[in-house]
Amino acid sequence: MSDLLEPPGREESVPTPTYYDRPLLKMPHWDNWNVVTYLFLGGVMGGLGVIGVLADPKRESDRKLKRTLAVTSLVLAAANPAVLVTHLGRPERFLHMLRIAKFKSPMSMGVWGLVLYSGAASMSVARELALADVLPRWVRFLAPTLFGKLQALFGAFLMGYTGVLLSATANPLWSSGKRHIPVAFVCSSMSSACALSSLLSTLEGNSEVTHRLERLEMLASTAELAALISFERQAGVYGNALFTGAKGDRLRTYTTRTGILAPLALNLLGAIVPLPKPVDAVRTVIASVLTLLGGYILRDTVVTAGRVSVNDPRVASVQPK
Amino acid sequence: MKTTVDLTKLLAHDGADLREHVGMLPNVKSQRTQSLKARISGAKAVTSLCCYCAVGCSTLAYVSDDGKLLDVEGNPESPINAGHLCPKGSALFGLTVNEARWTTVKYRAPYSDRYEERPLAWALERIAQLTKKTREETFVRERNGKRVNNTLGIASLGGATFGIEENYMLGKLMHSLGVVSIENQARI
Amino acid sequence: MATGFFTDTTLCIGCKACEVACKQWNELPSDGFKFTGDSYDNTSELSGTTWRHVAFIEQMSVDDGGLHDRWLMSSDVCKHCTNAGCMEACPTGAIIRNEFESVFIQPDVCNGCGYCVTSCPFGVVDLIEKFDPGGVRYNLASLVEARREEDKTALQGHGGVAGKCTLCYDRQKIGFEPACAKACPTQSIQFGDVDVLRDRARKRVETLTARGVSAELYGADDVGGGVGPLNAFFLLTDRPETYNLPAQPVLPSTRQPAGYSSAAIAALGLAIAGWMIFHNE
Amino acid sequence: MPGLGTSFGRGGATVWLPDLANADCILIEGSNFAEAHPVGFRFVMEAKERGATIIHVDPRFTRTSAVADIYAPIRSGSDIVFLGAIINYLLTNENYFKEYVAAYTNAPFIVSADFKDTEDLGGMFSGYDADGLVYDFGTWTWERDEKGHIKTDPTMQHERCVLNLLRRHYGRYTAEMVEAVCGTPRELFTQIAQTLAKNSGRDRTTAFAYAVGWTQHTNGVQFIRTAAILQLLLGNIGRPGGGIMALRGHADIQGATDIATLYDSLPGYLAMPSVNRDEQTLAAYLKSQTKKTGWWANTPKYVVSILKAFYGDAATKENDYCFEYLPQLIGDHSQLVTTIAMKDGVVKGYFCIGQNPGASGQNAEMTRAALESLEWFVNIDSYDNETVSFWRREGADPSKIATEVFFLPAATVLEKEGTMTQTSRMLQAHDKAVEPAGESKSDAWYFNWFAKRLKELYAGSTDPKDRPILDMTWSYEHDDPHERERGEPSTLKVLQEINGYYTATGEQVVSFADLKDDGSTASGGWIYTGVCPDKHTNHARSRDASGPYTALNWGWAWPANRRTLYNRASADPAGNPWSERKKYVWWDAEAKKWTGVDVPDFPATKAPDTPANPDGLGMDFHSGADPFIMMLDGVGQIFVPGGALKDAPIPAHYEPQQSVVENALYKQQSSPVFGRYERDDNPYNKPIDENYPHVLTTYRITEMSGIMTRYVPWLAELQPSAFCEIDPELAVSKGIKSGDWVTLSTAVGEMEARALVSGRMRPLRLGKGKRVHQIGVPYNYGSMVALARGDSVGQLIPISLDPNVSIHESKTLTCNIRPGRRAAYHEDAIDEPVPARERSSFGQPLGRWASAGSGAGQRQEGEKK
Repeated sequence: MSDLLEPPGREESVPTPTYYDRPLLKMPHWDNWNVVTYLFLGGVMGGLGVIGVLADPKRESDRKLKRTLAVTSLVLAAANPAVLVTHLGRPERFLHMLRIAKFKSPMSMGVWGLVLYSGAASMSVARELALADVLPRWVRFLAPTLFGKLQALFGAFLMGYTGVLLSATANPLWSSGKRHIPVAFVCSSMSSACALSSLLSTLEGNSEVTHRLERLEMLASTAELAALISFERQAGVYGNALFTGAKGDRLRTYTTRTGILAPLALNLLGAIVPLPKPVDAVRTVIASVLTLLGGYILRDTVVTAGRVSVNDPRVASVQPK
Repeated sequence: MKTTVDLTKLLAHDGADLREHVGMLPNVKSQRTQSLKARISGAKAVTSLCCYCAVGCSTLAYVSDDGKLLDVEGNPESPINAGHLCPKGSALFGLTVNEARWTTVKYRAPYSDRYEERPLAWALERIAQLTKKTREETFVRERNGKRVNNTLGIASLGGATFGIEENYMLGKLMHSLGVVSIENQARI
Repeated sequence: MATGFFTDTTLCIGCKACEVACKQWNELPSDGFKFTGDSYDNTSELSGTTWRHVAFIEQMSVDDGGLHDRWLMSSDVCKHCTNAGCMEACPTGAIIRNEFESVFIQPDVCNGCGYCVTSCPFGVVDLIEKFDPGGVRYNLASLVEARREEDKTALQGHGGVAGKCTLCYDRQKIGFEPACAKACPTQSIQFGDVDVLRDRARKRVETLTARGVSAELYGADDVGGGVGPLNAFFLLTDRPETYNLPAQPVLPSTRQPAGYSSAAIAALGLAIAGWMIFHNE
Repeated sequence: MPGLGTSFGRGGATVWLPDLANADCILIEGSNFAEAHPVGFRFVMEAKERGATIIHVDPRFTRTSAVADIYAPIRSGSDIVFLGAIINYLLTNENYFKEYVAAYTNAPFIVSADFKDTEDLGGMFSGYDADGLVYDFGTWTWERDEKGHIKTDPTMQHERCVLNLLRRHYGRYTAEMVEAVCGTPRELFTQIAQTLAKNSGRDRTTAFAYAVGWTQHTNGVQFIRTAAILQLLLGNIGRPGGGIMALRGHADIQGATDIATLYDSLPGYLAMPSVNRDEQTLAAYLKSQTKKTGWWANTPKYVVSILKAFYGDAATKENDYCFEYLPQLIGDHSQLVTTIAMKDGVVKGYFCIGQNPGASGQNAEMTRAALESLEWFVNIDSYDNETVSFWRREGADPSKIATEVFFLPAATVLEKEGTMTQTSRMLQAHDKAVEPAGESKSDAWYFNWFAKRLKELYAGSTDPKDRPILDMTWSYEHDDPHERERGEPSTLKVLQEINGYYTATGEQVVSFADLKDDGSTASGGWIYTGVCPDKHTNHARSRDASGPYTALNWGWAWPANRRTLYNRASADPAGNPWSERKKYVWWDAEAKKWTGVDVPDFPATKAPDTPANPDGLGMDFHSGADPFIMMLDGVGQIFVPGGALKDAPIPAHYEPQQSVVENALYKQQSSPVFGRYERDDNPYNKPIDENYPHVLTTYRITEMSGIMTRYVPWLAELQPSAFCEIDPELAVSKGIKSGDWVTLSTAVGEMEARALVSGRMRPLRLGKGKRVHQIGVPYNYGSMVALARGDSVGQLIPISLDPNVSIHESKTLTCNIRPGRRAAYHEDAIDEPVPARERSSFGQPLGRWASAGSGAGQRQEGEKK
């Protein structure tokens, strides 16, 4: 339909017409906290699962970390559907999604990922409890480490699918970031997961792992930053909704500066300069909280910017491949 | 909030085999979808007319067994509209079934600032009495030596929106009362 | 058999009978009463409760004495895509392809997640946010009686359900044509076997071209972007954007491979790095 | 519709709606066909697809213009110049259908030497009485020979024959004049004139379609007359794909004119007796009403039959069949004149049924105020409306209003049975689908109740004035027990009475030819005789559309189920079709009768070669080649003699009473005889008023009718509030943007509305001269009730009437416009502000008016872009 039809007698070069500048696409209805939280927690939860398998069982501190991770994942896995239900309205509406498994639908896949992850997570917890002699020792055989690995696998999926969920839509902004948004979300999930873990470890005095976690966190944040920058570079007009105006400022202030650069600096500091334990703990806590905040704002900004991006019919007319 | 969805209903596909629920693009109908049926199927269709412009589109009014109006559409057999209707005709249902409609007698007493409900019988009797009274007061037999037998004290307006039989009845009644100002939209 | 609509905008007189017939048959409320000042279009767009929408495009140029003035009118509707973004996105299987090859939303299954809304490249489907059987404004009290029980409960749920043209699935089941096509007084909306309609449409274009009218079909053949041909397609006399139709729609799911793969690579990279961090020395 | 009546014989559309599909060209003027009659318009679209040329001439570029092949803008109220110029074009280029004109019109007739034309008297015809503001018609007549026979010149050479009179009369109606008066580009005009000529004649036919865009003028009848003359010259009357389609506005407005609820006529187009015509006795009445020649020679039969139908056995030869029961007219009792009388306290009680003059009346505020002087007011309707609730309208003080108001709930069309007559004079019956909601009753139920009750109240009275009520026949008991028990009368029995019966046997009369003037037959409306030929048949319920497109078994069209009127003219004088392509009704020499796809509108066995009897009475006066059987002389009237029309024998252009320019053709500015009712509560703008520099025209839109649609949400959302359409040039000069509130004003009053700025409203340049802006306002709204509302444009329109039918001027007025709302406005007005933005006011950002909008339609997410 690209070759234009010009009624006789009208001048050749006309601007791309619009229909009274009305949006061509419908505005996403995801304007409330619960959707964003759902996406955020899903990512973090996934990250925890992955870190779970990375941890080195030969180290006491890592074993301790593993236990914390197992319990936290399970808590989040239980919390997340609850959050989604607040969006859908009625509990049974969540069950509608268990009616089918549709490989073409990231949301359907995500829900099943969540379900399987919860299953694996609960087995891991069972194993941890057995190891801690809370449960009978034979439970270990019912819940081998395999579940930990599965949990990691599903976790990895959970870290990324939310990005695909957004980019596989007709939304001009989201669809233009079909590579960048997933990558950014994966990295942000990992950094947030590390932040959460190191935060919890610090609180339970297991500070030995925190530096390892922070190194991974720094790596993830840097990658996330890179992804965002390249997204802005490539998005062009499609990116306006996210990278310009109030949304842009918000993204730069809270995600880039507060959520990525600041923690990076703090973690770098911690990695280079040996600080007295209490001070170091405070530093970790601040860095972690900032990272988590940045991760949340990232998702919130991307989601709400999607609502703005439908407003320009010209952008929506020629949709990104 | 009360549970409103019966999962078995949603899942059920005549006891569908679960494999149909998993795949690239599962396509499972709920029981409601399977039993879905147009509300007019089997309903009585009454031939009527559109009451708006004068093109004279024939309509079909579908009525349920308990006499409720279900739907109004064009009559495909009509040589005039062949089943088609304009927006007004398509909305005939909303003209008849509409809670804004006044379906009781409303009476506004002299100097009153509101309507009050009154029994139909009362209103009709009152109007009949007033008609007689006014006719008695205003009927004129002769005007400067010529028989006129009319009353200018009563007038009637309307006709184009109701049937020819009704026009005939109104005209016959009014003429017999001596009313001369009998008018309708033909001049509007 | 695949059924669909052929909307020939050169025959449209903008009477909006399709909009009203649709609302009457499907028992849909009004979308409120707002004067837009945009020609004769006061409903503005398709919505969860407006399944046919007539666009009015005034092309009035004073320079040439108005000899080429045009007032284009076009009745928009769900396209019932061969590959439907909404259907692929729906996580509950509420959106199905029925035996008439049209895309149908099962309101009793829909859970109002709103994913289909963002996944329609044509901006058609939307959520029926609230259901107000009360007010005269919506005038539904009278209609609710007739409305099916499941729909009512589904609609009354917070978050509502997705709504769009059903191609009058219920009417088709008993051999009736859709309400809009039946009402249309000028055959601008034609309903039937899509293959037959496509042939008719192509002939129509030839006829018009012979008359010197520049006309083009939209959606009779593949519209590109993986969407494929549309079961509800249009004959237009100007660029698609003029009618608020996308010039190049893209099927959202075509982006999934890229999305999943890049996500996987990122995840793998971080995992390896993490492994090395945790297992050094 | 005397425009058609005086030209052809019957006041009804000559065309069967579906027959428009057979036209080779359709001229739509004075009508917004596609918007006002969308479903009827499908036949126009069909004709277009078959290759016909569709022409739309209108002040506004409408949805009709959008699909027309040719659209020509015109200044509202200047149609006679436009059509007159076409007449001039045809005559100068000898493009008219000579055989048809010579045989079937009075073009060859020679006009009396005393007659003086507008060309001689500066815009007046001979016989004008300046004091009485009326014409004496003495000179508007024919030259007759010693035997009293009309002189004719078959060669149409005589200087005073009608055709040459026409040439002279329209001599100055030229393309240049059209450009100067109508504002229509001359090339466009010429193109249209040529198209009409090209598509008329033996082989091709052109149809005209008009509606209230022509009738609602102080000289509206003359607009239609001009079209009639044009169609006669082109030879398109009585032929397939030809004729004049009068598009009527209400479902039964044709029926309400046939079976008249109009002050001046009885059912069947019989006149009400009037003291002014001294019709005191039946004899006197028949003397003044009966025509010597032509079908109307039968008048006595129809009058006596109607009196028998009304008063049954009481009507006897001795008492003049109760003729004296009928009230006598003493003047003009039409609605608007009655409204004025009401305001002055003459009218005490008022029945208003299914009509909302409080919103749709002219000088609407005066109409509402007039109701205050009533003692009692009865409104039968289905919804609250501006009329019944006049006492609580803006600015009214209920505590000072003594009127006793009754609202009686009315059943809708789906809730009752009955018959309505559509625009092609076709009667169609509708069945009852559901029981009336709540206490609602059909109008028939109410009329039946009142008639019976009044008979009771007057029972035993010996006062002669009460005889009509007591003697009035009234037995319409329903045969269905359920309905009878509900008190519902049988509309079938009423229809059977209208059809007519033999008073002796009670058997139905089969044809109006069987009606007698000796009291042996009764018929409530002779033109409908034949619809119920026997007790078990009701042709209005015929629903078999099989056969040719004339669908003679679907419904029943008066007279005698004829679809196309005067269809004898579809054959040449010898009785053969003018052409194979336009075959319709012709003489079958073997069978010795007229035949074809329609019921012949002619004595069935009267051979084409039957000679006329110059001294004969009734139909004998006509030859077998005189198709217009209702006329005295059996031919179409190009010149209307004898004052059948009060303002002109041949249409002449007068500026509307309120105009923006001087009459370019004559020194007589506006019609010398239109009905003036100027008074304090009905002031007029000056004929050309600098305070009111713009042309105001009114119309209705597809999505709305009036109170019946304003409550339906599905329709209300499509056109939610009153608006006015103005051109971009005017809008810019006044600083008005599309969607803004504006206030329109005339000497009568003010109204507020939303502005719809559109390039479809094109400023007109009159020749080299004046720039004219036209403002269009839909007539559908009222400000008090319902979902869709807004001020009624009736508030701007003074009462001034056409001299022939007392129809009001509401299509051409002058007004002024300013931004903003009027001083006081109802709080509950639809008041959602239009989203503030620099919108592209003129539709798409294209052409010179292009302006990129910043998106009012956009649902903002938190911040602006």
